[in-house]
Amino acid sequence: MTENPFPLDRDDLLKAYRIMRTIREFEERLHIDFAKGDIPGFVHLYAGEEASAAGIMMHLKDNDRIASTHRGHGHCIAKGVDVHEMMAEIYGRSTGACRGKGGSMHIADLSKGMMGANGILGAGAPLACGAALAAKVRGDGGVGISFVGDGASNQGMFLESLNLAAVWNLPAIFVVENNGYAESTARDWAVAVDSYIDRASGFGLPGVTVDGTDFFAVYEAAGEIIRRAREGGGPALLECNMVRFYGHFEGDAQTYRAKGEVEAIRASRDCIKIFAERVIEAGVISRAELEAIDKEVLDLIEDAVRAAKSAPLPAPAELLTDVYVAY
Amino acid sequence: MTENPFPLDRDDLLKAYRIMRTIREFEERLHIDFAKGDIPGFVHLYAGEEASAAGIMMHLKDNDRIASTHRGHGHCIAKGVDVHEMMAEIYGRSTGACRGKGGSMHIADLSKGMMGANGILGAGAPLACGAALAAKVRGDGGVGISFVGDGASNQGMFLESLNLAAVWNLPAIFVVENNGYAESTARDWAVAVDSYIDRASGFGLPGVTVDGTDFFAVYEAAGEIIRRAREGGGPALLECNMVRFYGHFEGDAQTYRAKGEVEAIRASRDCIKIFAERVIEAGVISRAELEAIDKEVLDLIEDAVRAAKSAPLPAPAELLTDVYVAY
Amino acid sequence: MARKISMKQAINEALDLEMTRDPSVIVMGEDIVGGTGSPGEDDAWGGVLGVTKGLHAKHGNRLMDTPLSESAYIGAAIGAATCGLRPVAELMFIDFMGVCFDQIFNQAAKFRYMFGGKAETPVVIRAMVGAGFRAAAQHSQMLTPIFTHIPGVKVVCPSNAYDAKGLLIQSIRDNDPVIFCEHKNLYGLECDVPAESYAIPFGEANVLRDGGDVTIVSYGLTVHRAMEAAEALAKDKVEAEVIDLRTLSPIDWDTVIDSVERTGRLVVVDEAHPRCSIASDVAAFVGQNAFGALKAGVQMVTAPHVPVPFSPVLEDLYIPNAAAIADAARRTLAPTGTSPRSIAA
Amino acid sequence: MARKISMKQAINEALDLEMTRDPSVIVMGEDIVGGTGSPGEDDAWGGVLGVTKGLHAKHGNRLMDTPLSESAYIGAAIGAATCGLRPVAELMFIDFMGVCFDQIFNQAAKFRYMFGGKAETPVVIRAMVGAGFRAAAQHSQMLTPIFTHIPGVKVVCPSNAYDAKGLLIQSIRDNDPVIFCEHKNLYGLECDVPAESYAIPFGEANVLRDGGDVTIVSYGLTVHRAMEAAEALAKDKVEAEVIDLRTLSPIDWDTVIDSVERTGRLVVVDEAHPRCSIASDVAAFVGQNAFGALKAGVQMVTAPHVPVPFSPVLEDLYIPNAAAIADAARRTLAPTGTSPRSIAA
Ligand SMILES: Cc1ncc(C[n+]2csc(CCOP(=O)(O)OP(=O)(O)O)c2C)c(N)n1
Ligand SMILES: Cc1ncc(C[n+]2csc(CCOP(=O)(O)OP(=O)(O)O)c2C)c(N)n1
Ligand SMILES: [Mg+2]
Ligand SMILES: [Mg+2]
Repeated sequence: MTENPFPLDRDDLLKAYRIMRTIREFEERLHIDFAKGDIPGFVHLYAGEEASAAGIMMHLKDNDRIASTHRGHGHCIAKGVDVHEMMAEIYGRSTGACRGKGGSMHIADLSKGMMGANGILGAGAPLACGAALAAKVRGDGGVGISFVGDGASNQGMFLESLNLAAVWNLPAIFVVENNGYAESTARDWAVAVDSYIDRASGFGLPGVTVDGTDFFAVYEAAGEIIRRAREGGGPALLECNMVRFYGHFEGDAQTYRAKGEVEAIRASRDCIKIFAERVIEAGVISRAELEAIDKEVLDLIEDAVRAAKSAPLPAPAELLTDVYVAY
Repeated sequence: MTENPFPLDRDDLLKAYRIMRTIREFEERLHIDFAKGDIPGFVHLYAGEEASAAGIMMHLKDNDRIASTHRGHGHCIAKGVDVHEMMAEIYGRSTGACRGKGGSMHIADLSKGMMGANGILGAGAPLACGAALAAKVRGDGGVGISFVGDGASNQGMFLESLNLAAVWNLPAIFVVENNGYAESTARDWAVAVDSYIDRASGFGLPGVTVDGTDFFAVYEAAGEIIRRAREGGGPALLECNMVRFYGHFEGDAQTYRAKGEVEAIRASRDCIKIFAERVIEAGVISRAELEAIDKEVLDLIEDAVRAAKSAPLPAPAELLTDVYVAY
Repeated sequence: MARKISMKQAINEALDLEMTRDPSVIVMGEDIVGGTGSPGEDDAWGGVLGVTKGLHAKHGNRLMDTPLSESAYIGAAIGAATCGLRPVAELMFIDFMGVCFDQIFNQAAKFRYMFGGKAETPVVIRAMVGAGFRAAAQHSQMLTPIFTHIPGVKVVCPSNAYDAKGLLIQSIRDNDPVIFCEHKNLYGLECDVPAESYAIPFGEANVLRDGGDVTIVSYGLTVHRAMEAAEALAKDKVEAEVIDLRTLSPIDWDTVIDSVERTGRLVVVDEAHPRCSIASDVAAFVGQNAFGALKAGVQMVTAPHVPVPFSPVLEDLYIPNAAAIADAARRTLAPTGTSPRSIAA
Repeated sequence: MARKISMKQAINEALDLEMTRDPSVIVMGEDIVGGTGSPGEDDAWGGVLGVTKGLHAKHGNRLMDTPLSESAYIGAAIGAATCGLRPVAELMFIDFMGVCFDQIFNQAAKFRYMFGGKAETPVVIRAMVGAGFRAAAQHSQMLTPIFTHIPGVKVVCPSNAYDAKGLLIQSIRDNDPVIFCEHKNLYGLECDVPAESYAIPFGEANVLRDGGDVTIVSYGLTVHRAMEAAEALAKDKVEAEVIDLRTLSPIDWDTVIDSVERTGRLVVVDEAHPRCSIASDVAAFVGQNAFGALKAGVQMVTAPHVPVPFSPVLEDLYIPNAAAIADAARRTLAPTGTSPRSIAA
């Protein structure tokens, strides 16, 4: 077998691939089932953006916390939230990660360090600062990571958090997942600065921009930033330039996109394809190994959907529980 | 008489001096009367910062709008709000600029383009964007200027406004009045970036930093920025580095300041002294002319205080009026 | 000429008419045009649910997409209003008020008073309210009580297309800040709406059904549940008078009190949470000012004191329904003193 | 051992005791230490009115000054709370909630429910409330109704030093988000306060005065006005029972209802604006659940539906006073049906 030119060993490469593939199949399946009318509510798919979640989360442990966005499925899966519980949640079942009370936009699992998807743009940034503060106060070497879209990077809560993290020298990391659009509006119009490195500099933060469809670029940049944060070196901003395979939410006709745009990015900027080609070409992982994972993932998703559909709905009494610890 | 080396003619130099002197005496007098217990509420004095208000407002007409801060007296005076009405307002009289309902923190005169002092930090920035938007929609060449302290420059509303103004290419100007402190907290600690030029760049805005105790530096930088904005060149940020002669508010013991700090800045960084020396030295204005103004200003303030004290208090029925135009 | 159109179309039409009539009306919000800066079609969205669709083609740059910065653009709308424009700003979901509330309640609402009557702030903030869309806790709230509590803003919440058109036109012409609440689950509901322009004055409730036995007061979506309840009650020979408040601030106390003086019984239905709600507001006012007329305690039917759940089975229980309203009406008809204490967890 | 100390000192003491007891308690806010980064003395302010003075010397970096970014640091306190700390964040004036409300009502308040019971958010947000400080419209609001409306947060508003200490200790130990409202005009008021630590449970109102003729319910500053009114009434041989709610969410309905069942008459006093207020909330609940006991309509005495004015002469009229409360009590004793409609402009 050839030498491994990658910064991850074979096990971790397989793990990263499995994460990305799981996210992809999860989302592709939701896309189909949503169109069938099986799934209620707003659903925002992460398909196409998997390398960001995987490249970052490969560095994290359960005591590292992340605060996610409305487009949170990928972050959940990469952070280790149970896929069965996620699917059941999206189907509004009592076996869901949030017992059916949260839905797609609010999946959380604090035991895994996943502080929640969030329906409010920018809201995760202060929360991640809080996680970073808790880690700092306890001295446990943990980090707090906030994900934010290009659109949400104009939200006051996010901007304030950059300054707060810098002033308090928190082990906080701000990942801007730049997929070029906020709903239908172009990033290049709505974000007045060309480079997120400049925006970070405006708050005294180091900023790094990477090709978010390149798992290895994300992995290496994130690794460096996370290591520095753990060692007390303070916060940073990481921009991942990426692509969104589907609409803003399911049901979006996407007429604001260029003709052929989606086909083009699917052909040339599919982060999973790019990853697979690299590891196969390097001779480190075989196509058969990846295909075996593909199959396992498909089975997992199929099983999760089946389980979700047959899982019990929340009992009426659930309406009134879980508001307070005690009242 | 020697040639005038300044960018203002004699009349305007005298006008600028009168503005600054009026602000100074207004504030010095409030300081004394507050200590006597004559004045209710929170009072934040602008003494020491006069060159910023004067240097900027000398460029403005009534259809240019400004949105001020909690430390708003200087902006009001420089924008042409009536000193008698201001004093009466601070004394809570029905002859006040706001009929006694607003007080020091809420003096406004929309007819003069003064959109209000503001008790909420950062709140003026969106409002000034609105004024700039109105000017742009009407095409009347007006500008909207927001003043903000160094502390308030960390407020989300302010930060969002920088981006909005840039995206919409508004004739909006953001003046950061950096006096080194937010209440007792140092600017150098609380603002994570060394230079406001960098912060502006983070939002795609040109930024300029000037010595805010130098009237001429403020005047020239503001003139350039305002001219560009009027011509459709878009927003900009202007930082005025300045000094605060008194405490954060009246009653502040200021133990957080260095020993001798206030004496030192009064001696070497008094913007009015600096202005006077420059114009006298250049032989453009005589000391006697300035002293004549000083006297007139003192009389004006004395008269304003006397009038305020003897003005009627609001009638009880005033409690319930002016909430809506119609309800 | 009246045709059947949906509430969504009625709102679009009101904006269109006012933009045509008055050049100082501008409209802004996130994706209200859609596709700004993007490579595809212009006017690509017309708002997240298509309410403003087509207006950009007609009115051009007087409709403006915004960056994702609610404080900045809602504040800009407010600032522009004090400078003579009549901006209509869309806050996509009322739930987002938490990121821009200062501009609404400390700025727009207070200018006139703080400035001694010397400011006018004719701004309209349109926002979607209400549950039933399976949009979970952060996209389904009512929040009308919070705005109604604040002096200086007006609060409007239509229950149908006809009212939506007339009240939105009034809101735009009104010289005070208006929070215009659009129930997302009413967007598709059609009714007869004249094509012409008309304004419905604020503070005038609508009596949707006459009845002498019990008064049912509501607004927004639950007006329809109240009507269903009234029909169910009619089968039991109980005639309910149903009042649609239409505007919550100002509120039409006269119509409510006059009705209660005739029926002696009152049920108030509110999709908001129970504490400090519109329901408690109306119940308390009537209890203070028409106590002598009341033959039974005023019954409140509200959403429970819990966030809006995602799961459809729970969300359907969350919204006050016709059965609960009819039950409450029946309680007012039972001998007094028997009503159980009722405040959900 | 009890000594007379002020409410300000009592709050300081509660923070001190809890920080000593529990290392997971941290305290943050603007200038709560004071002078951070500045050249002069350390611990220079201890908060804008000196409430946290001296705590930094004792507890060091567990007290943190913040930049002027309320959403970021209140949100950080909330995030840290979900990670096992017990942060106490000071929002200097409750009026500033408009710049950080999202973190409070959409995040802290909803986590537990949205996450199916799997989160705890033991955060305390301390803030000054109330009028009378000549601080005008943006620094004098009560706003308790807004927080009380929101499921998922608890709302506390003590009227004296003893309660402030015990309720703040309970707030810090409590496992839910608490909005702790400190009336700035009560800071100087002294009463007997034990030096030891003690917690006052939530949802237990305090009966400050027994009386069989009329019940007066209030909280915060106006409790004292209610007591004055009760004394005035006593001179007319009217015995008022005065109830201090102490916590608004949860609220002690039992004590209120039990009292009204004895007196048959109720006055609710609220420094908040009238619409959707604590006053209307209590009045409506009693009207629904103890209608049979009521001998007269429940009277509400509130601040008017106007922003807080600056001029002292107006501000003094703004806050409900003893005379208005006593008058309201007398109205409940007059023959029913005579009470005039009363909602101030
Ligand atoms: C405070 C707030 N404003 C607006 C919205 C509505 N909204 C949801 S997603 C979205 C676009 C987000 O764009 P971006 O941040 O780039 O994330 P992406 O969807 O591209 O992943 C908008 C405007 C919201 N949820 N919260
Ligand atoms: C949103 C908000 N947060 C906090 C305050 C309280 N506050 C009033 S002035 C001030 C300091 C302001 O500092 P800076 O912006 O530098 O202005 P300066 O007082 O130095 O002129 C603070 C914290 C406020 N008024 N509004
Ligand atoms: Mg995006
Ligand atoms: Mg400052």
